[in-house]
Amino acid sequence: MSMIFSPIPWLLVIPLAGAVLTMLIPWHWRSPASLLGILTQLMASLILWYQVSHFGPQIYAMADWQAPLGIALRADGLATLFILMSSVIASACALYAHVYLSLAKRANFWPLLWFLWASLNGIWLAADTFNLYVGLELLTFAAVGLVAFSSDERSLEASIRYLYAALLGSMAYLLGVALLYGAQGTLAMDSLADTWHWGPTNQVAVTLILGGLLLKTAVFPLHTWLPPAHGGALTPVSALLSALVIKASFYILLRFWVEFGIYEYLPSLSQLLGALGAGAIIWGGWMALKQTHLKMVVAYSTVAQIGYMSLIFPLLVSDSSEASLMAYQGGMLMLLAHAFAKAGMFLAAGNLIFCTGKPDLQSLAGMSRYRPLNIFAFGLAGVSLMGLPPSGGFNAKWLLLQSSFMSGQWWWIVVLLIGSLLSAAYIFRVFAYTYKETDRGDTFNRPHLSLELIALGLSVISILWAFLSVWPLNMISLPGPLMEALP
Amino acid sequence: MDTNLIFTLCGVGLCGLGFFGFIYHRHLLRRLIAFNLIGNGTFLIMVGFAQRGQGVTDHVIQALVLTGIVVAVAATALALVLIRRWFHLKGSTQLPEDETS
Amino acid sequence: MTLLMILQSILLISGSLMFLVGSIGLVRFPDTYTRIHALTKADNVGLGLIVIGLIPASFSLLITLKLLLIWLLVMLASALSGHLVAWEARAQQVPLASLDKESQDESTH
Amino acid sequence: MNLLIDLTLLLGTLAIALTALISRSLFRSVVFFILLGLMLAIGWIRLGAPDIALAEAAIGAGITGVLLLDTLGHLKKTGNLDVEESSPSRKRLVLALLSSITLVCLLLWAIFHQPTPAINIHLLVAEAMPDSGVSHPITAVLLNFRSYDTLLEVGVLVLAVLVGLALQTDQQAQDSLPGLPNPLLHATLTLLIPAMIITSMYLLWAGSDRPGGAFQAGAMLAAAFILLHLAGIKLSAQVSHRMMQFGLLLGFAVFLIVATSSLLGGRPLLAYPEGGAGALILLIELALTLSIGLILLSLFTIANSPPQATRTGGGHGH
Repeated sequence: MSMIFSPIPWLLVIPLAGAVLTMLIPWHWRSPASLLGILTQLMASLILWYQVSHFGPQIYAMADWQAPLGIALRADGLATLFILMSSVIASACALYAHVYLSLAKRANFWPLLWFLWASLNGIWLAADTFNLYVGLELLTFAAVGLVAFSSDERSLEASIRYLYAALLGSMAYLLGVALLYGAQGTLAMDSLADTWHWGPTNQVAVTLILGGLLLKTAVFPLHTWLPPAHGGALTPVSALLSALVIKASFYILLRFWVEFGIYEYLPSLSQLLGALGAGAIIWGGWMALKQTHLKMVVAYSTVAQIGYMSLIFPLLVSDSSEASLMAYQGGMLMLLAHAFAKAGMFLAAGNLIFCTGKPDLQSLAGMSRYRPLNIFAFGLAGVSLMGLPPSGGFNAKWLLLQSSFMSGQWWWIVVLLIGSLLSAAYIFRVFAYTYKETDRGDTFNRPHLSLELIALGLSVISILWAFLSVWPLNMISLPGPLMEALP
Repeated sequence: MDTNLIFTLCGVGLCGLGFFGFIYHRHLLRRLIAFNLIGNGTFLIMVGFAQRGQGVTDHVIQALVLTGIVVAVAATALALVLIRRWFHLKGSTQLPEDETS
Repeated sequence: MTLLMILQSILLISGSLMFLVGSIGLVRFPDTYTRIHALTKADNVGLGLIVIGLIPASFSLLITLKLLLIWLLVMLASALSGHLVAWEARAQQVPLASLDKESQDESTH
Repeated sequence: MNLLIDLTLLLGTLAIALTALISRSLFRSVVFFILLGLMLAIGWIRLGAPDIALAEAAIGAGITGVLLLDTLGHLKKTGNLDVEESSPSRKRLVLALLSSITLVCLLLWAIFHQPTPAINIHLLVAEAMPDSGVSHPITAVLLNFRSYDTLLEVGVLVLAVLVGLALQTDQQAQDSLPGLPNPLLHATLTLLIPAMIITSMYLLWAGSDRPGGAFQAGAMLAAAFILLHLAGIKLSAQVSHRMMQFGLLLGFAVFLIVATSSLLGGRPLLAYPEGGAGALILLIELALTLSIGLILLSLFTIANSPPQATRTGGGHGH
């Protein structure tokens, strides 16, 4: 297939060009131009999906220089799934922002969003460790800019905290890459994997990379920057951050973990990561129960959900390859379901806050009666997060449970069950507030219907994964560097 | 002891010092300086360590360090913009203590 | 050849000494104005000596010109920055250090 | 002899870094940090990396230093410079010491067990050099072999300015620096500025076959702009806001257009047409130099202008 028909470069060029254009053209043209860009982006993702599922994974040599001298991009099943996921969610958040933000805010929002999108696509496709560093920095800057965007005191504090944590994280990552390069003389993931040898240098490099990425993913106990940043940002930004941005560093971590066979060599480290995940599930759930602000509940729920995804690391280590595969599939399905559910939930929460004009849970009284559609969207997302059937979250948890049974790591089952109870508790707690009666019905604002529909749409998709989960599972099981490295 | 090794060790020292400062200090500017120390240390390790392994001047890693320096200055500038706004709004040079840590 | 090398060494060493003296002056002198004096004098003369000392190392016209250009630019920059610092100090009314420190201390008591 | 120089640099660098870190006076910290940049520039020369030395001196020490110093000036003006900091707790000290010692030990362990790299990338570079369009390997890596990284890196720079501009809600923000009305400064600048611009162009041109290139040249240009700015000649007052924005984005846009045009020619993204690599690289570098100069200037002036009071009513979100 000729290179020109590959959508891979367009997935990068369109958002980058979008960023430049939306900075240059007059304010009121920025939204139409961006909507056009979103359409082409969705189309490019679909074409990539078609090509990858029909013709297998693609390797793209940037500037026509083969790795390890040049930079290669790889689109395997996993990368394609992530591209599709980020395209759909980013489009939804962009549409939401288009309605939600004023013209002046929107004008600055678009270029930031395009940079964010470009960096996400760049990270999903990257196959070069240094390229990943630059991608991560681009992502960090765009995300910090979006957090600081509402430019009040709280979001400013959150953005500074976020920036400092993220900078330290990427520097640790870069230091690890430096050691890997010194030991093996290459930056390309494939040639690193081919020439990988476990010595002290690689072990320290892996430790540094792991630490940096855990900090950027906000894995417990390095999560303290996340709740203020995700809870304090503007609603569409919160949704983007929780659904997509933290997934980027997790995705890199997973690729390193599997492709370089870290899980085989350091099984105790896997258990440690699982323990951190368990800590996140319990601590995040507990903190979510104690919050008084709606968006903070949702933000702490993200901390807990990252914990579920971290359980993939210990569960990959197993005697039976079936259990490993199940853990991988369960973890990825969890990630996918969480992305949609959390985006939907944040957008629904934003609508509720807009309605009452106050961010705290107490003021939610009367919402069930006044905004049933929106509460329904919140509830559907909640079902997926709790892992009740039928939902993507349920299927994911089911796979993880089965994997724990099969590999004999029963202790994670306990964690999964406690986590589900906790998430049920914090979600029903929010519901309890909305069912209270109030007489301030006439002081409520009325959000635009499309805002509610977007939130509902995302939540419905998170439920639909219950019936469609075969499709993403087949997608990520397509042959590729990650699949080949699985046991 | 060759030059590459000495400067790699210099980079290790800078990383250690910077990491210490980044955790120890609360003043945002001091932490930013500490971050830049880590950055400079990392760059030294990148080049020194790679050239020690390869035994020759490694242009690839040098080019990457150039990229890294530019990214670091962009990060510093971005942090300064945020910090200044924070000074302006709060009149404080540090963030309030985490309740969780 | 050796004579030239000796000459070179003398020039380089005395240039470095000028820098040392300037640095000591920077640390030890009592006020902004005298510090500028120490700094710029040492800079210009010290660098000049070093530049002259380096010229015989290559005997290439291009390199000689480059070295002289560097000296010229540094002199320009140091004269300008010295002037600016003093100018700003005057504007902010930074006091001159009294020549006789003790007497001033007594008078203020 | 060389060993002596290296060891002196090692000890000097570490001592300066320590001073920058623990000095009580923030001003001294910043000055020592700039000094560190200059020491490192010498170190880079010793490591055989004159390109990095140039960049370190111009960007690492120069631009970063100016940004930090300027922030200090701002703090001083608002009376925040000598605010009594709540001194870090003992717990923090122990934590910081333990973690940094752990880091150093880990790194030392890693460094002294370095294996022989399996891949010698410099051989690949040497092999590909004739096709790269330039004869300086670093420029070849930056703008040909790994041009994708550089494209994203310029994106990072643009993004930093963008975030700054987005935070600065009022576009007509008045500059807080009045500029120095010093006659000698203005007289000298008429000499210095052309010299700086010539040097910048020289660095750009040199980049194709020896140390130099767009980033160093851009930093030099930025230094000239900042100097003019400090003297009271504001570029933002000379050209319109739109022109300024256009200039900021020019480098990135040209890079992107060249990258994409190769797609239309049926080649992969960023691949130059045969024989055209040298000219295209020069074109990109020329645009990049101007843009990097303006971007670094903007990063300085954005940090410089007073932030606006939080505007309410922009969006109905929280």
